[in-house]
Amino acid sequence: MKRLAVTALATGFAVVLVEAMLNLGPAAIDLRIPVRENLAESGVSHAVTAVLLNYRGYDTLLEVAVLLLALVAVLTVTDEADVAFPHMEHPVLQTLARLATPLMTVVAVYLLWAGAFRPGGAFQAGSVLAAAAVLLHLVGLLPGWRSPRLPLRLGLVAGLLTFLAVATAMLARGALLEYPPSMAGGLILLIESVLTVSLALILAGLFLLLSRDEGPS
Amino acid sequence: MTANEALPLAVIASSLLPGLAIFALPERRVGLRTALNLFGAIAKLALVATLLAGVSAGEAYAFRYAVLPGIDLAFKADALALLFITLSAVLWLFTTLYAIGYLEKAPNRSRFFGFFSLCVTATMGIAMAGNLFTFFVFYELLTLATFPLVVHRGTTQAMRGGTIYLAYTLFGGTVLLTGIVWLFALIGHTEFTQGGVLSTRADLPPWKLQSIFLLMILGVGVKAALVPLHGWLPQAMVAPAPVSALLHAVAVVKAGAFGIVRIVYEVFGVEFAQLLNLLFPLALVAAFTIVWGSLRAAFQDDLKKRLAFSTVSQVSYIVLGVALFGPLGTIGGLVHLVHQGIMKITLFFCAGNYAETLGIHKVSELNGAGRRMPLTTLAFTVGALGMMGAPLTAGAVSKAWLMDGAAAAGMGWATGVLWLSSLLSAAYFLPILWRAWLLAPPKAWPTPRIAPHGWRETAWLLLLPPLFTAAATVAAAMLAELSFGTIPVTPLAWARLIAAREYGALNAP
Amino acid sequence: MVWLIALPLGWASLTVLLGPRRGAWTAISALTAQLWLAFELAQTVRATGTVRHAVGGWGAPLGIDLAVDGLSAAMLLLAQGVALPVAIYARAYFKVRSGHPGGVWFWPLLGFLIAGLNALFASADLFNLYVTLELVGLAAVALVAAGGGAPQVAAALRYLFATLLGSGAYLLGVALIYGVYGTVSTATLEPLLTVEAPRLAWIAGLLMLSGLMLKTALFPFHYWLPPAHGGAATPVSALLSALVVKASFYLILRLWIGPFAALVDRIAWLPAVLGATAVIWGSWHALRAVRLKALVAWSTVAQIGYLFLVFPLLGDDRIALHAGGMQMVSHAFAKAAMFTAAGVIVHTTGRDAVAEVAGVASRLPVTLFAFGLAGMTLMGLPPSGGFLAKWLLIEAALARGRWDMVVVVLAGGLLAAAYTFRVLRQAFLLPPSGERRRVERRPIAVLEWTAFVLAAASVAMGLRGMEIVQLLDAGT
Amino acid sequence: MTGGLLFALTGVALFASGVAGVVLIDNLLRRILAFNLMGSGAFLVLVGLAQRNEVADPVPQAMVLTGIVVAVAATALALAMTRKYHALTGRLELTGDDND
Repeated sequence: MKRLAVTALATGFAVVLVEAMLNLGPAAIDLRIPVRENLAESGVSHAVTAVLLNYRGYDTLLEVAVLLLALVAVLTVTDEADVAFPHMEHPVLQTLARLATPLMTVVAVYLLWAGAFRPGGAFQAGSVLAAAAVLLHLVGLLPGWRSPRLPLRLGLVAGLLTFLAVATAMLARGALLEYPPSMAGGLILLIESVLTVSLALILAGLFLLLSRDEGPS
Repeated sequence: MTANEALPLAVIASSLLPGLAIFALPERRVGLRTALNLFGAIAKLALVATLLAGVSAGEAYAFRYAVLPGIDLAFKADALALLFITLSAVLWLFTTLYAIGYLEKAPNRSRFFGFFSLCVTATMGIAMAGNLFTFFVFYELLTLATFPLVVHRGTTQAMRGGTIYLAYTLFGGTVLLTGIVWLFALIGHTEFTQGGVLSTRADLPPWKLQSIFLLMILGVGVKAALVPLHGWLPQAMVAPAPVSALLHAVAVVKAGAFGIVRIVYEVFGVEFAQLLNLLFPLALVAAFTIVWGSLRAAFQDDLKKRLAFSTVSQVSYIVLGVALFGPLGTIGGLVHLVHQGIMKITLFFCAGNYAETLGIHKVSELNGAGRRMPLTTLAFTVGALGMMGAPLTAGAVSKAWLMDGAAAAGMGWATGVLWLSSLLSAAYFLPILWRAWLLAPPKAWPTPRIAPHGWRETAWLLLLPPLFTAAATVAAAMLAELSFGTIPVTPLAWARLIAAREYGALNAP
Repeated sequence: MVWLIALPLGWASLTVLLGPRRGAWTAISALTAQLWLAFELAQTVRATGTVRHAVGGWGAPLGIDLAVDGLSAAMLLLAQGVALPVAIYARAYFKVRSGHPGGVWFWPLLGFLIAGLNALFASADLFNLYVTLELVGLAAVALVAAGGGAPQVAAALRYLFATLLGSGAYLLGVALIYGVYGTVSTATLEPLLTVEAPRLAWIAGLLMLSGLMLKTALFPFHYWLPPAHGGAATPVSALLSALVVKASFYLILRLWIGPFAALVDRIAWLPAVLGATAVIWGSWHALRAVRLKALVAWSTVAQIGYLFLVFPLLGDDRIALHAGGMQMVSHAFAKAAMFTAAGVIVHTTGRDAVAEVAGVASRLPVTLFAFGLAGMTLMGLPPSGGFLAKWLLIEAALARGRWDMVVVVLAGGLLAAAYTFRVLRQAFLLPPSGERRRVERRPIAVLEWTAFVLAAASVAMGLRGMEIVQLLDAGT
Repeated sequence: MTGGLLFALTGVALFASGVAGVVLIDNLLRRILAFNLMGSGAFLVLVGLAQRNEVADPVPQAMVLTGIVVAVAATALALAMTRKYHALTGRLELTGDDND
């Protein structure tokens, strides 16, 4: 009964929504124009990165906070004991993983650098690095995490703190995150670089903290 | 802030601040607590004396503080307020003394005296409220402050009484609030003014005003124990004796009766209320309450319950006086506000003395109590005679004015009601006196706790307050017309001053 | 204003850096500074009107704007005002319960929560609001889950799905709005959203409304609240009931009187009907709750209902808005006080059944006093802030001849009295003499007095009504 | 019909089925998947509807990137709690009895 009702409601909702979408005129405001016009001052040449780290950089700042928050949240619901260290002794996989890791690091650095003028950036780079860590963990070369120690914690929060520091430093001359056009490129690169490391650690942490079985596997 | 603004606040602070300090005191600091209590009570009396002198000389004391746009917390110490304030302040002193003696060595005394002071603070606020908003604030505060006192003993029985008390009073408060906000929505303020704020607003639809009146009277009628809203009062007598005194004489039922006075005289205006045909139904309810309370009292064996039903009956004298259109009835009602307080507190003090000293709780256990406790029984006798309206007591004065008022208002039936009530009072008080004085004492008292010391049949703090109030009952009658220069000093004189101001110069007696 | 967001983000990160169970004093001192900042901001808003800040210097619609008007400033002040005493309480609470798993990462989670709340109250951008909603929601869920036991985790999971469903619906609404208008700035949208808006805009509004109602736990979306709020560690319950549900309510109110003002007239009855049902339903459950904290949590369900009664009454006279603002502020303080007081009772007696609090009146007088004062606010008895809220609500209802709403408001007050006094009368009873006390810990003064301060604040609101109303009206 | 609009319509379908899934499915892991479906639906609508005239719009693209990261965070938290719940109770479904 409940199933039927929910399904019917969801379908009805979708139909109404689709119908409304098909009868939609043009939007009143086109942000593409200001995005393009201000690109020169944004410090990067890629529009999406400009939106992400400059026009709407504040969203990104909060989003990094959400990620860090998620990591802390995951920490609170995991127990200190039982760190998994998958006992995988597959030499071929391990060798492949060893080979892939430097390659992935290079890719990450490229993505970070490329973000200024084509799709890419800190999040993509961080994800690739995190993926490398997960790969190493899965083949048994990297243990799961315990409660992180100080250096690791420093790495985790460095991204947000740097971002925050730069953002608030701009208050001295104007608004939050108001980069001077001349320095925008450099500042964004600085933020992105630190973010890459922190995001990689956080994303890897989300996996490595959870990867802990009750007892040896 | 001028002195005239500060005085009403000081009256409130003189019990609020000691009360709050007492809450913070540890249980064992008996001396400091007593000192704070007495200091507050005496300071308040001094302030009240200043106000009395000022008001009779025509000074105005008022203070306002805006709480919301268009809504002020307003205090004014006018003649009517002072009548109530003086009564409460004087009786508070006696009740405090009595309570100190009564609760000696009992647990949780800091809590008790803290709430006790809050109660009196709330009463002062009610008396000096300059508008219905302020009145309501303190009216509800009084409910909250009395609940811990009613349930002070912490027994299941006390809790039952307390819960019933709360249920009635909170419901009453809600109804009252509805009436007040409705009035506010209609006229944009809730001020009390002499002659009534609504009297100039004949443009408003009468049914709305009548509904508002009904809501408000229902709301305050709960505390004034108008039948059928009186059910809480007999239940609340589980409280310790000083609390009963507070409920019946100083604060709670008086707050209700006082509310009716304010609503009739200063919200609607007595003439306008008469025009809206509101006074006659009110008089009927009051009359019914008077008779019903007396009848029920006659059938109670529990002494405090009998006194409680007697209160139900007596408080409606005040309401009846208000509802009798005309200055004579007004004077009778107002003076009874004070007289009933003095007499009823005497009776409750005495009932408490019987219970504390000998363990007597029932009328049937009172045989021969007069021989063991002659002074207490003497005070009780004075109070009881007063309630019956016997000559030379305060009760006689109120009753005389009320009967004149009824005659002047052309409501002869009310005279009959008053006579009937006197007879019924006699029927339930005289047997008590007969038992106490004339019957032989039993071999052993139920639970004797305090041994006599010479003439002191019980602890002196228990004995002196009822003797004082009994003396006052007689004095109020003997000296009823006394004036001190231009300053009216007796309740009657003061009530006449109020009536003169309320009805204007046109027909002041 | 910016510092109110940056500061908690900063100290949240800092307390991660400090490590498990560390950072209490960092948080408390930062919160003190924030309270001061919020106070200064409120003064500025009162004096000069809405304070705006274009992040990145771009300005809407390209960039994100922050805008703090009177309502926002009041909420910011409220958030810091509640968070500071609760933080002080939490420090002592987790100190005496050193084994409590909720205390390990409490401080960073608190930091993110406050940052999210402040960002939410200050934001004027629908998508940015989505991010802040998630920040608040995830922090709140994590705080509940940190309790550690199966009931807490289960409650947190329910809560998580509810909050995700809610923000999902909100996000779809934002997506539609961007599709229709090409902007998510509330200020830019306001003139665009008219009665002639295309159907999609209406659907977007409804989606956002229902998503936020789910997050606010309005009946019938309240199912997740009692276990989550009733089961969490006490400081967490206090924050959740006082602030987190208010955040999504604030957002509904903000959108209702802001960009969607032209659209909402036709559906104003809906939240009011649900609110009225919530008042009755929540109170009824509070009357029957076995556990003390469950009672307080159900009371939140009822009090949320009160908030939603304002919608059909909103109008040019702003009385209903004042009522809503007053109710939010006073309920937040009262509920925080009630939870913290309940926490003291549970901690000291070792029991959490309502039926077992007998005798608390003489052993924990301060705490019980706090509970009673908080109860006064919930019942709407004078001179508390709740009373002014009730008064204003009745006034607004009468001004529109809505007697049905008057009855709901008054009945809700009486029901609140009934469940509050359920606890108080029990506390005044003498403890059963024969029974041995199982756990009896010494009461801790800091816990008792922080509860008291919160309760006193909720009552004191009743005497500062003018300031609150003036603040709410600032910047319009 | 443009490609952007097609994305948006698909998004609606995904969102609707995702919501139905979150409401109806008891198994926590599958419910988390349903939530992700729902999120993806919303992202598709965001990007697709804005680009219904086939011109790329960087603003919704950036928003979706932000949204995805937020969804990742939420998913991680959901998984962590599911795992904890499983460790504590051995169940992967929420039952009614842990309600108060």
